[in-house]
Amino acid sequence: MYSFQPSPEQHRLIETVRRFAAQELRPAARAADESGEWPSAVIQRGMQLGLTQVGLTDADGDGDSREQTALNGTLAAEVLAYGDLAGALAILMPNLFAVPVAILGSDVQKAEFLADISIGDEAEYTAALIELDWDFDACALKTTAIRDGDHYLLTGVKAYVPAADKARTMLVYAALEGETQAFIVEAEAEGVVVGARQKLLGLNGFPLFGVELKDVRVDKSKRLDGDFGLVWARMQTTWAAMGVGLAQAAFDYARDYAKEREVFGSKVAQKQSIAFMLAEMATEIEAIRLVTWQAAWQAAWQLDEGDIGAGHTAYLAHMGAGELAMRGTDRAVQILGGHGYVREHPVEMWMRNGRAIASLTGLAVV
Amino acid sequence: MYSFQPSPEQHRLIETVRRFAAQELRPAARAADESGEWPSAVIQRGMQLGLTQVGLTDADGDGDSREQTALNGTLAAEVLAYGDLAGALAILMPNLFAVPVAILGSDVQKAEFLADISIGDEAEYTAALIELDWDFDACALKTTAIRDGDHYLLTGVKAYVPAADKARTMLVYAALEGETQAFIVEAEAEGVVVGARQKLLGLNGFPLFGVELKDVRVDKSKRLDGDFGLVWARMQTTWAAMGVGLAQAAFDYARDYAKEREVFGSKVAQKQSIAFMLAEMATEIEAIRLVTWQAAWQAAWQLDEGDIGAGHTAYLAHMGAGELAMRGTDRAVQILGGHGYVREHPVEMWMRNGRAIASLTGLAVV
Amino acid sequence: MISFEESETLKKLQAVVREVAIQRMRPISRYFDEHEGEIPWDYVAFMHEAMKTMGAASLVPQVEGNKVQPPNYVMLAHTIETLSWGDAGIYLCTPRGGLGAAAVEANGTAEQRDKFLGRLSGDKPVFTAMAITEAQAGSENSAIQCRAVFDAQSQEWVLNGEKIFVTAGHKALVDTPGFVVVWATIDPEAGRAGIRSFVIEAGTRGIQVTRQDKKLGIRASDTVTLTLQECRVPANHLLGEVKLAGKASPKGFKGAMQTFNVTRPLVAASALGIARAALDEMTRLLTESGVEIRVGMPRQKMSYVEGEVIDMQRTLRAAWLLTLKAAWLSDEGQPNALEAAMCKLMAGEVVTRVTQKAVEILGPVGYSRTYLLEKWLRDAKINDIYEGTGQINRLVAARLLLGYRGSELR
Amino acid sequence: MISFEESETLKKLQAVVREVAIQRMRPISRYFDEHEGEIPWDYVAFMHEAMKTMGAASLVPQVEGNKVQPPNYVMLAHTIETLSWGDAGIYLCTPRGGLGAAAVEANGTAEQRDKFLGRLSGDKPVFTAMAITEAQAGSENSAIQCRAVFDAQSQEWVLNGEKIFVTAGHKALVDTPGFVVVWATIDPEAGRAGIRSFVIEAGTRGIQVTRQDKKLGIRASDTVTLTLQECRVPANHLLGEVKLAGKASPKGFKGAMQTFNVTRPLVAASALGIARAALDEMTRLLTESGVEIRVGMPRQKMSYVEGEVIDMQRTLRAAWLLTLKAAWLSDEGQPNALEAAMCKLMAGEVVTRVTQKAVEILGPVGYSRTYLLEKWLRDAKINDIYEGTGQINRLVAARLLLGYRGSELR
Repeated sequence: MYSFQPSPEQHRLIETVRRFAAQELRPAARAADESGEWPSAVIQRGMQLGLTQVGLTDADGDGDSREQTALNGTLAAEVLAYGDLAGALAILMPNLFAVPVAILGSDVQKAEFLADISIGDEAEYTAALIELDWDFDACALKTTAIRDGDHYLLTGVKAYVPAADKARTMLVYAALEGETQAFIVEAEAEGVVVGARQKLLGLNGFPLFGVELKDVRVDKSKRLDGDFGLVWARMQTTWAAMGVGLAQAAFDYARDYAKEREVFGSKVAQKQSIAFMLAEMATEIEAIRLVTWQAAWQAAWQLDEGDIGAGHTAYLAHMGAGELAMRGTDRAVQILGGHGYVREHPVEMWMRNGRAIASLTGLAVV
Repeated sequence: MYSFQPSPEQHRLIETVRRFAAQELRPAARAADESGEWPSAVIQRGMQLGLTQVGLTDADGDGDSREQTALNGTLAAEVLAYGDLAGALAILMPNLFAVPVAILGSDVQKAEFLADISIGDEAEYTAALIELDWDFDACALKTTAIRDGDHYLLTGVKAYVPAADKARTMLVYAALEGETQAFIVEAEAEGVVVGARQKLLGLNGFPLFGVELKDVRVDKSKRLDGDFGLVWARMQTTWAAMGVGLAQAAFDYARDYAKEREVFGSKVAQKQSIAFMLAEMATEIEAIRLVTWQAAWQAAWQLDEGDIGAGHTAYLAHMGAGELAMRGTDRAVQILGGHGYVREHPVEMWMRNGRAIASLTGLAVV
Repeated sequence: MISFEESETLKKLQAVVREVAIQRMRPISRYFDEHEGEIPWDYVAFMHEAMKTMGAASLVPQVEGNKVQPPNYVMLAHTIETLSWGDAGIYLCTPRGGLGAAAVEANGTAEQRDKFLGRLSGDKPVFTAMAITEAQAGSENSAIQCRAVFDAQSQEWVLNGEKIFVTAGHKALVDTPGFVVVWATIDPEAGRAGIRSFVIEAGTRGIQVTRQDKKLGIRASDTVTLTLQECRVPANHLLGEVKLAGKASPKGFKGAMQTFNVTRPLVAASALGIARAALDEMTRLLTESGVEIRVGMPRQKMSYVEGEVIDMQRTLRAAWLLTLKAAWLSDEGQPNALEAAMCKLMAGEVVTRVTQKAVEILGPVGYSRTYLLEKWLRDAKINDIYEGTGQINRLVAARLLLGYRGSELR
Repeated sequence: MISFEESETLKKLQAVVREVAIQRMRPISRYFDEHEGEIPWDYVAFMHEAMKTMGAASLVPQVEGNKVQPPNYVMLAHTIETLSWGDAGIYLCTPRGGLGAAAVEANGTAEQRDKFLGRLSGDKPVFTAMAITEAQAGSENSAIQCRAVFDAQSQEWVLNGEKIFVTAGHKALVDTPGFVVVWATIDPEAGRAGIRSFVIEAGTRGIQVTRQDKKLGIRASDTVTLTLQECRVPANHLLGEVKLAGKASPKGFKGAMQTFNVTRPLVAASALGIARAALDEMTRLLTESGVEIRVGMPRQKMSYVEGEVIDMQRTLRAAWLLTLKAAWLSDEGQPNALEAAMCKLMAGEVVTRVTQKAVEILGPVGYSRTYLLEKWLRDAKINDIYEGTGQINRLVAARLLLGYRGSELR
C-alpha cells in the first residue's frame, strides 16, 4: 500500500539531524566556504550522530524495516544538505568507502574495514571515482586495472578525491576488462601520488585532490567484485536527496525573504511573479522528493530480488534533483535580487554548490 | 550599417498584405479548417496580389535593392501567416516549384516554367519533398533517382504533397547518389500515383496528398542540378517568417482578450502572471523576427558570394520560430482558458497549425 | 511509514482496467474524435455493467443505507489514469460518477448522498455534472452571478443564470436521468460567503442545454452551456447542513471548494494517463524504427531524443507520485489542498509538454492523424485549463505556502 | 531599410577590441577574480590611453565645446560585448564612463555635460558611478528615501541617506577624482515626481564609502555602500533644466528613467559578451575532445549536446539582434523603452542559462576553476539583476505593450 508519511522513528531521526544541520552545520558553512577549511569540530559531531551507519544495516532487518532503513539514509542526507552541502559530504565521506564494501565486499573485507569505519574517524577513508573528462561516465572509466598474477595493476588519473591528503585507505574505481570494479588501495602504496588540492566553483569547504595512480599493485583480495548497479543507484539517490535538501533550503530562505521584504508598497511575495515562482519551486521539490524516496524504497529490495527499477528510478531522481538544485537556487538568488548576489546571504553559495548535483556524482554514497 | 526599419516601399507592401490577410484570409480560415476546402476565391485574390513573384527577382536588382527584394518575401510571408497559415501556404504554393527553378534551373527550364507560373493559376504546380519518417531529413531522402541513359528513374513514397490531385507538374526531390536533387515531373507521367488526401493535426484548409513514384522516367533535361543549400535556407527562412507571423497573431489576440476580460475585479492582463507571459511572448517574437530578417538579408548575397552564413542563420531562425509558434500559441490558448479550448476562437487552430512550423518544413519556399 | 508498494487488489484492478482501455477505448478513439457530439454508448453500457458488478471499482462512493464508503482515491487515481491512457474523451463518458457526484459526496449530508447518489448504481447508466463557470466572471466577491432565491411559500429555491463549460451536462440532463450540481449565490452582497451548490435533476423545469461547444480535443465528451430560468428545486437540494443552508457563511463556500481537493488529483491522474499514452506510443514508434532509448547514460552521451525521453519519464514519474500523495492524503482524511493544487498544476504542464514534444519529435509522423499522438496533444491541453487553470492552481498553492489570504495575494 | 551590414569602421574597431580582450583581459581574469578588492590598474591605464588616442571609441560622448557628440550606441554595444567577452568584471573597470556619465548625458544640460564629462578625457583615468538602490525600498511613491533639501542661503543642495549596490563607487570617489550620480527626493510627499539626480564629485564632504560588498562574481569591479551625511553640492549639480529643477514634476523622474533606455541595451550587450565567451570556450573544449557540432541537422538526428549548442547559438543570436535594435533606436533618436526592457530581460536570461548549461555540459571539467567557465557562470547572474531585475524589465515591457500605467499593472 502506498504511504507517504515518515514513521515516528524517522520523524525523530529527521528532527535530530535537522537540529544539528540548522544549529551547527549551516552557521559554519560560510566561513568554511571562504577559508576552504572544513569546520573540523562540527564535522566530528556530525559523524558522531551515527549517520555514517544509517543505511548500512540493510542486510539485517526484516522486510518492512529494511525499506525504512534504506529510507533513513535518504532522509538524513536531505536534511544534512539542507544545512550545508559541503558539510554534508564531509560528514558522510566514510560512506564513500563503507557502502560499496557493505554491498559488494567479501566477508573478510567487511570484517576488516566496516568495524573500523564505524568508529567514525574524520578522514581515514575516501574513494577515487571521478576523472576530469567533460563526459565522465562511471561505467566507462579511463583508469584501468590489469590482472597480474595474484595482483592487479592500477593506472590512471583521478580527480576530486575527498581529503586524499589525509586518507589512509581509498577505494579506487577502475575498468577491469571494460567493466567498472573497485579496489581497496592504501594511500601509502607505491605509485599513489596525491596531487594538489583542486579548486571548484563550489563546495569549497570540502577538500578535493587529484590522485595519480602509476602501476599501483593491489592484492586480488582487495578487489570489490560484482555488479555496481546498486552502488550507482545509492549514489544517485543520495545526490538526489541532497539536491532536494539544498533546493528546500533555497526555497525556505527565498520565501522568508520575500515575505519580509517590502517593495513598491507590498511584500515581494505578494507579487504573482514571485509567488508563482515559489509555488513552482515547492511543487518541483515535493515531486522530486517523492521520486527520491521511491528510489530508496526500491533499492532496499534490489539486493535480493534483482532489478525492480531502483536503478531507473534513482537515475530519474538524480536527473530531476540536478535540475531542481540548479533552477531552485538560481531562482532564490533572483528573488533576493542584488542581495542574492552578495556573499552576505547564503543563496549564492547554495547556487554554486547546487551545480555539483549534476556535475559531481561520485562524491556521495550513503 | 545596421538598420532595423523596413523601407517605405516595404511598409506599403506590408500594409497591402496585412489588409488582405486581416480582411479576407483570416475571416475565411475557420470555415476552411472545418470543411477541409480551401477558400478558392480568397486564395485566387491572394495570388493576384503578386506575392508569388515577390522574391523571385533577386537576380536583377543592384546590391541594395537585391537585399530588400529578398526581404520582401519574408515580410510578406509573415503577414500572410498572421492572417492564416493554411491560406498563406496555399497562396505561396506556386513558389514551391518556382523558387527552386529560379535558383537552380537552367535557362531553358526558367524560360519554360517561370513565365507560365507568373500567371498565377491556382494549383498547377506543386512539389514533393516530405517523406513520412519520424526523422525526415531533406538531405537524406529515401526516394531515389537512378541514372538510366538520358533519363532518371524516380522511386519512392512522398507525403504531404500540396494539391497533388490537381497539379499538372510537380518538383520531386530525390537522392541521386546520396545527394538531394530535384526533378520536374508531369503528374500524368507513368508511375506517378496520387494517393488519398492526408489528414493532419492542423492545416486542414490546405489539401495534402500522398504520392507514390514507381520507376517514373524523367528526361535528364528536367533535373535541377546543384547545391540546394540556398533552397533549404529559403524554405527555413520562410517557415521562420510564418512562425513569427503566427505567433504575432496569437500574441495580439491574447493581449486584446486579456485587456478586455475581467476576472476577480480586474482585467486578466493586470495579473503579473499573464502580463509577464505577454511580455515574454512579445520579446521572443521580436527577437526571432530579427534573426529571420537577418537570414533573408544574408541569403540575398549568397548567390554571388558564397556562404556568408545564410544557411546557419536560416536554420537558427527556423529552430527559434518552431519553438516560438508552439509556445506562443500554447500560451495564447492558456490565456483564453476555456475559451481558448473551444473552436469559437481561433487560438486553438493556430496552436494546431503552429506545430507544423517544426514538423513540416518542405511545404514552403518563397 | 513510507511505502510504494502496490497491493494485489490494485494490481489486479489495474490489469482489468488496462484491458478495458485497450479493448474498449483505443479502437473507437478516432471515430469519436471525428464524430463530435456522438456518445460512445457501447462503452457507457459496458462500463455501467462492469462497475455494477465490481462494486468497489465504481468511480463514486458506495452508499449502503446511511453509510458512505468513500472511494479509495489512490485506487481511483490509478483507474482514471489508465482509462485516460485509453482515451481521455471517452473516459469522461464513464457513467456512475463525475464531478457532480464528487460535489455531493464532498458537501452533501448523509441524507443527500443517499438521495442523489443512489441512482448511480441503478439499472441504466446515469451521468452527473458540475456547473460553476459563467461567461462574465465578475469581481472576486461576486464572481458567481447565478442567483438562488428561497421561496418561503413553496419552500423551494428558485435559480436564474447561465453556466458555461459544463462537462457532461448534456449526458447528465438530456441523455440520462442524472443531475447537475449548480453553484449559485444566495446573497450577492456577501460575496464568497453567499455561494452554495444546488442539485438540479434531469427533468427539472427551467434548466436547459442552450449550446454544445466544439472543442480542440476530448471531443467524445460533451461540454455545454446551461441556462436556468426560474428553475425550482426543493429546499433540501441545497447541498450541506441545514444550519449553513440559509444564510451567507464562508463555511458554505469553503465546503464547495473542498470538492476541488478531491477532484484535482483525479484530474491530474487523467492528465498523466494521456501523457503516459503519448510517451508509450512515441517509444513504440521509435523502437519500431530501430531507435534504442538507453537509460542511465550521462547527458553528455545521450542523443537529443534520449534526453527528451528521459525528461518526459522523469517529469511524468514526479507528477504521478505527487498526484498519488495528494490522493493518499484524501484517503487518510488529512488536509491536501496544497498537494491537490500542486499536482494539478504540475500534471497540466507535464501532459501539455509531453504530448507536444512527442508530436514534435516524431516529425511528419507525429503531425499525422494516422496516429493518435496528435489527438492526445489536443486532448492534453484541457488539463491545464479545467478544474482551475495552471495559474489558479499556482495562486492556490502560493497562498497556502505563504500563509496569505485571498486579499493578500491576488 | 533593413540591413545587417557591419561597416568597415565597426569591423576594424572590433578587431582592435578583441585584441584588447585577449591580450589585456583574459590573462588577468583569474587573478582579479581571486583577489577581490584589487583594481586592475594596468588595464585601466592602458584603456585610458587607448581611448584617448582613438577618441571615437570612448565609452562616453565626446564633448567638444558646447556640442555633444553622442556615442554610436550600436558601436558601443559591440565594444562592450567584446570587452565582456574578455572579462565582464574587468570591463566594469573601464575608465572614462560608466553609468554616472550616462546619466549626465541623458539628463544633464549642455553646461552640465561640459562641466562634468570633461574630466573623463583628462590625463588620468577617472570613473563615474550611479547610486539608486536603497536598503529599505519603501512603497512605490516613496521608493527613494535619500533626501535632498535646498539651502536657499548657501544655494546648495544638502543630501542625506544611504545607497547600496553602487557599482564602481569606490573607484569614482576614492581611487580617482570622478563622481557619483545620486538619486534623491526633493519632496517625499510627491513620490516619483519628487525624484532628482545629483552629481557628487570625489572629495565632496559628507559622502563616504561605508562598505565594500563581497560578491558571487564580477569581483574585479567594486560594489559599495555610500553614506551621505549633510553632503552639500552647488545648485547646478542637480541634473536637468532649471525650470524642472526645483519643484516636483513627473518629467524630472521620467528624465531620470531615460538613463535606463540608454544603459539597458549596453548592459544586455555586456551580458551577451559573457554568454558568447562561454559558448566559444565550451565549443573549443568539445572540439579538442573530438566532438563535432553539426549545424543544419533535424533535431531528431542530433546528439543531446548538439541540441543544447544549437539552442545556445539561437537564443544568443536572437538576444543580440534585439539588443542591437534597441541600441540602434537610440542612435536614431527613436523611442526605445520597450526594446531596451525586452533586450535586457532576454539577455539576462540567456546569459544565465548559457553559462549554467555550459558548466553543466562540461561535467567535472565545467565545475573546475582550472577553466573560466565557472567564473563566467558567476559573472553572468548579475545581468539578470542589476539595471532592473528580469521581473522589473518584464513589468516595464508589459506596461508598454498593454498601455498600462504603473497603477494599473504593479
